[in-house]
Amino acid sequence: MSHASFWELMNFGPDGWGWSMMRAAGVTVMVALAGFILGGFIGSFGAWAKIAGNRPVRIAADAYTTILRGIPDLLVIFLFYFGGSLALSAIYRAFGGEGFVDFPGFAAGAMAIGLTSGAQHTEVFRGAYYAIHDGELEAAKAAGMTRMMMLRRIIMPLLLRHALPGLGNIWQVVLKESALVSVTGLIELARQAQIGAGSTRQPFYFFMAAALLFLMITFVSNRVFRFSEAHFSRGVRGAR
Amino acid sequence: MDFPFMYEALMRLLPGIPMTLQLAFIASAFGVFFALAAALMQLSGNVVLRSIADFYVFCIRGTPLLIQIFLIYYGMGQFDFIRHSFMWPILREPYWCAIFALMFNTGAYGSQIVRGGLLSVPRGQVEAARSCGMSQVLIYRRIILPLAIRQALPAYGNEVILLLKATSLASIITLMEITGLAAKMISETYRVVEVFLVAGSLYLLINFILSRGVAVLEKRLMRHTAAERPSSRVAARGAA
Amino acid sequence: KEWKHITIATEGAFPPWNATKPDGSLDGYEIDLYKDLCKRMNVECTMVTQAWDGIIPALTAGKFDAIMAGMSATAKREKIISFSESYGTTGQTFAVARGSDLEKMPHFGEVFSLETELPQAEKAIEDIKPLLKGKIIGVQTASIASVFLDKYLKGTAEIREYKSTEQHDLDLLAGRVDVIMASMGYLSTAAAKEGNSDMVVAGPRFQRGILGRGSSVGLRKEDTDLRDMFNKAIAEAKADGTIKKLSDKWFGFDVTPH
Amino acid sequence: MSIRNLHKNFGDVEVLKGIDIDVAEGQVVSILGSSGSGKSTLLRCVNFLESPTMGEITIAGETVRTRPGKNGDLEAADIGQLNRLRSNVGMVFQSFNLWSHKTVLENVMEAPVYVQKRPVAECHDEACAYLEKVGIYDKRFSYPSRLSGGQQQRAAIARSLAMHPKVMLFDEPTSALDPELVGEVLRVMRALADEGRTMLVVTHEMGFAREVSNRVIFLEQGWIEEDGAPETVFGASRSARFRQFIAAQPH
Amino acid sequence: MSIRNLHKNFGDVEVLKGIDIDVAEGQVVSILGSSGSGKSTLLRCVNFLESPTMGEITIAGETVRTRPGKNGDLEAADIGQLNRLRSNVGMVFQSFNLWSHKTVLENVMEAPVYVQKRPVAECHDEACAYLEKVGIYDKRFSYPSRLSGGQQQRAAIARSLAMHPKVMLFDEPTSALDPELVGEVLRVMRALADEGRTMLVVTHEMGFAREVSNRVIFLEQGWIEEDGAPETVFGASRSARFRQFIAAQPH
Ligand SMILES: Nc1ncnc2c1ncn2[C@@H]1O[C@H](COP(=O)(O)OP(=O)(O)OP(=O)(O)O)[C@@H](O)[C@H]1O
Ligand SMILES: Nc1ncnc2c1ncn2[C@@H]1O[C@H](COP(=O)(O)OP(=O)(O)OP(=O)(O)O)[C@@H](O)[C@H]1O
Ligand SMILES: [Mg+2]
Ligand SMILES: [Mg+2]
Repeated sequence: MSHASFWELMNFGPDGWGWSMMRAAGVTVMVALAGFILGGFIGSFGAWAKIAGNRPVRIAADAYTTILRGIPDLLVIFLFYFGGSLALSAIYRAFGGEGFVDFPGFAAGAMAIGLTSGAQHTEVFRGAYYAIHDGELEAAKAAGMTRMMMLRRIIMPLLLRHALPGLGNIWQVVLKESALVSVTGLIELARQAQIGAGSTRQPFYFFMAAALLFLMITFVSNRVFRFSEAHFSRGVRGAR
Repeated sequence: MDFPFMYEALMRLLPGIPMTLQLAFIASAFGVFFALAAALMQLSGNVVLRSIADFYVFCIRGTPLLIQIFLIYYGMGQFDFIRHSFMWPILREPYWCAIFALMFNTGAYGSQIVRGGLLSVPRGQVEAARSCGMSQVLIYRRIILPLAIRQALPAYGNEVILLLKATSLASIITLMEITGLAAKMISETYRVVEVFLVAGSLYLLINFILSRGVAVLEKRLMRHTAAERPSSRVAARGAA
Repeated sequence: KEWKHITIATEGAFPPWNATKPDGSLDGYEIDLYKDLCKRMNVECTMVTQAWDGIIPALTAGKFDAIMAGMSATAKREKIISFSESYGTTGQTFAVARGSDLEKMPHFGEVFSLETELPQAEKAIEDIKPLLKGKIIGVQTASIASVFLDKYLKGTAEIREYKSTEQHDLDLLAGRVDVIMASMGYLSTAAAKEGNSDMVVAGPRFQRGILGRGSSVGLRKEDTDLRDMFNKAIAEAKADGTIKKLSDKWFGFDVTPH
Repeated sequence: MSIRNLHKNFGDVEVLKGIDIDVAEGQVVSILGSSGSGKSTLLRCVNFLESPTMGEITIAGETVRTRPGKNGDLEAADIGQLNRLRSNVGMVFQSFNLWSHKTVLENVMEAPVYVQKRPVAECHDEACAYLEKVGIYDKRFSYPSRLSGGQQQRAAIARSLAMHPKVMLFDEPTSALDPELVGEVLRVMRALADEGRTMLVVTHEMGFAREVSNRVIFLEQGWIEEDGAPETVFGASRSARFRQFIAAQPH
Repeated sequence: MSIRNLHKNFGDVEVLKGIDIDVAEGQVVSILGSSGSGKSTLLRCVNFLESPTMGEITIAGETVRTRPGKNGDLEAADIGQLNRLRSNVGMVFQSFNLWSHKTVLENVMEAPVYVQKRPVAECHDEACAYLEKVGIYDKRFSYPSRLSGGQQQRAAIARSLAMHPKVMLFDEPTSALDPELVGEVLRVMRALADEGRTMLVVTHEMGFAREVSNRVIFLEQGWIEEDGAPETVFGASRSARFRQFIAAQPH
């Protein structure tokens, strides 16, 4: 192993990489969060389409989830980043502009993550919906609730109870998927680790530091999810 | 679109398929045992077992696979005592390192799915088994696991698909599976979109076959639910 | 089109060509050089970083106007983009673990051009072949070194491709590969790094021919005017010794292409 | 309220084979029948929880508009109408179906507050009154999973009462109750009957059928086998099957 | 079988406050009590589905060995012993708890085949016989979710009978049945009683308590309020509460 120590490299002084790594961790969280929220919207819509949509809508939703779950996420990111720029430029030129229009890396990354995680959200929401006890829905219908009201008052709370573990999983995946966004030039944690590793030739320390920062983010988000799970599981008698 | 080129790309990527499939299937075959063991440890009352499993799951889920592969492969090569141990002939090989990394990874994610399945088994059905005098092992074998597997199957199918996509990271430790070959071709031709479209289609095709398989299995196993009967879910659709 | 402002991309992780300092700012031979070139061209320049993987597609997609990332001008790359005149070449050579029998590879320190001295170069390759028989050679994917290996040593040795250069260094030290091949500029600085004392440069050095003209500015094909501007500036910098001065500072030897 | 020519198939099995019932306002109808004869299915078809295969349902003078659904069964054509009608129909399920994420009190207040949009304070007081009436006021902050069987059933009854429905459907509302509570609940139901509420009650309590209801229907294998005032039906039934059915009573 | 000084708390609430019951072999004990009085909890404590807070359970002459568990309640010290005893105790749950992934027939055959390890063919024939007896032989290949309430209850009864248990615990075994079937099931139970099987039956059927059982226990707020032969208890109960309880019967 090499000789400069871990803390020498990662300190927060002018010669330390501490701040850079922290900043990159911030970017990671921001991209992941934007993608996750976008994915949540897409996912609720997708789940609705699969559960309640008519035939064409259902087929479209099925195609969406099959394709996006089936292809590597890197491809989606590439298509957004490069394809997005080309498309925007083409439009811009069509309106008499000249040269290139940039499609910002952050937006490309967040949208790509949103689109891929949306497929997973769809499946999680759908699964959770089917886990709801039939009888509880029937009782709501028998009370004359409209669709919207049933959705808000009965389905959503019960659904979140079943969906939260799945959402936790997606969040973990999204968090790490952000590592792929580096191809768009965005300096997030994994890219920062690579830059540092290349520039100092100390790959270990950088990957270790990145792993630790990822674990810290995970630790905090686990807390949040556990807290919400407890909240939405009220009324459930602990299994076994 | 340049079809001759895409055909050339297809011909160059096809030889990567066996490697991709091997990595995915060997890792998921072993990973299931990790998943089951970790889930059972997490649900066991024993604090030590639970903490070990929790820590394992936390570390693996909390860091990107990329970093794990990197640390396992390059990290282990750093230490003399590993290099001189009986394990080195295996750890020396990128192939086995990739399988280990993928296996640990899918074991951690899978354990959460298995755990969810186990927890979803209705309490009453376990009590009925207890009151028959079934031993804990028998209860698991005859009642809990069959029900948990049915519940967890869709999510686990999803996990295998994710694992299959994750094998693409094995290219960073010199394995020439589909993505490795694609990356090589891209860095020679710089035609990202075309090559990735071909690679993506290959993954999509494999995953499509895989997910159909899971769906068929799911249908067979789910005969016992009322959901299949026409009325109740159709009625639910009216309101959802 | 009139060039008042150009954006140049670099990798920022390939010292001594380009590297990133802890505070995020860039540093290296190409960083010093681009400032000098831009002054000569009388344009305003910004430098951005981009991962190596997507750097050429990003150029063609219009994310920036030029690449200065230690990128050699090769025939394959020239199908997609165009290159200026070279601003530095160090040649490709080998590195092995200290103490291995490969350390004594013949022709150490000799430089062969695959363009003008092809017969001598091929003889040198024949000389080292017996030593490399059955060994494992590590190389960066799709680098010019990998092109060289594919052409001359495929079948003799097993070739393993890595995504980045510091990874094959690690495997060399771990004993997973026996030899690595990369640019002289890279290997000499890598071997000098503390912790890498077990890595030594060995064997002959090759350049030009299939190894390309050396590192050059990558540009979109249609921007011929920009290429002319760079060519003019590079020629001036060569002529007045700026390139030699900078390469001495960063490499410790002269990388000026002839 | 009226049911016309109601058919229901589950796959190949015909569970209801053409049911016709007209219920006048304020009438209390007991539905008797052996296990598996289709009683629950009949109630569930009335408010379209189960899609009938054929037939027509009229509630409070309004006929539910239907159209053929995908699998051949009918489905409601106008969801708005269906919801409006449903909020006038209270239902107590055989398996209670309390909302597991809400406390007993929240279960009872849910529909009055959110469907009928009545003032919260009023709903709260009324919910408490109903819970008091069925004797589980002290459990109002418990979640359903913490209740005994009988307590769950009473919560379900209170929940349906709180909507002031015009028509009430009870599916074995006293199955999990002890005799004392049965008496209690039957008194509540009798009071509702006296207020002029229309009720369809699936029950195995002959006592209720005889004393509280003013009409008894005996269902057998998907047909109405017997239909009339309790005195007539219990007194001199034409149906041999029905006489056998009530003769089996263990007391 | 005997129960000694059985206590059970749920959090702060004391549901059972010291129950002592000795049941001789072949005795049929009816447990009456109002809803929420702790009847189900009592049965569940007998085979340790619920951990008692204090007390001692003896089944077939063997006392269940216990040790203090984590949350202060007792837990079985010897799982092997507990399982052996449990396989001698049949239980019919208030909420049936059929295994949803197995057909009715598989539900009934499960314990005989896998716990008692009896020959499959024999178990199959016997299971069919029991299903015939409770009248759901034709539903033997259905999954529980496709059954009506009463059909599920009968499947649960058949399941517990198939184990030939020495002691049987029934939690309201006839709550979802029509009078005819109630009669039928009670006849099955009487036959079991005649075979000398020990039974604890939670029930609201006074008919059963009076005619089939040879002992009646009345539970009230976690105490045994009344215990004796049916004639004595129903004839001249000392407890005012019990007299009130049975007086409320609606017929
Ligand atoms: N989803 C279903 N799929 C197939 N058959 C069903 C389904 N639901 C009910 N059945 C069958 O329809 C018949 C009538 O069921 P229903 O629940 O209406 O009976 P019930 O009269 O309410 O009986 P109980 O008094 O036992 O509750 C039964 O034979 C049952 O097995
Ligand atoms: N898990 C639990 N947590 C808290 N309280 C509980 C729990 N289970 C039961 N109780 C309470 O214990 C009391 C007794 O419950 P139990 O189920 O034994 O009643 P029961 O006599 O069987 O009534 P029923 O005839 O209505 O079934 C009830 O008041 C109930 O609310
Ligand atoms: Mg029913
Ligand atoms: Mg009970």
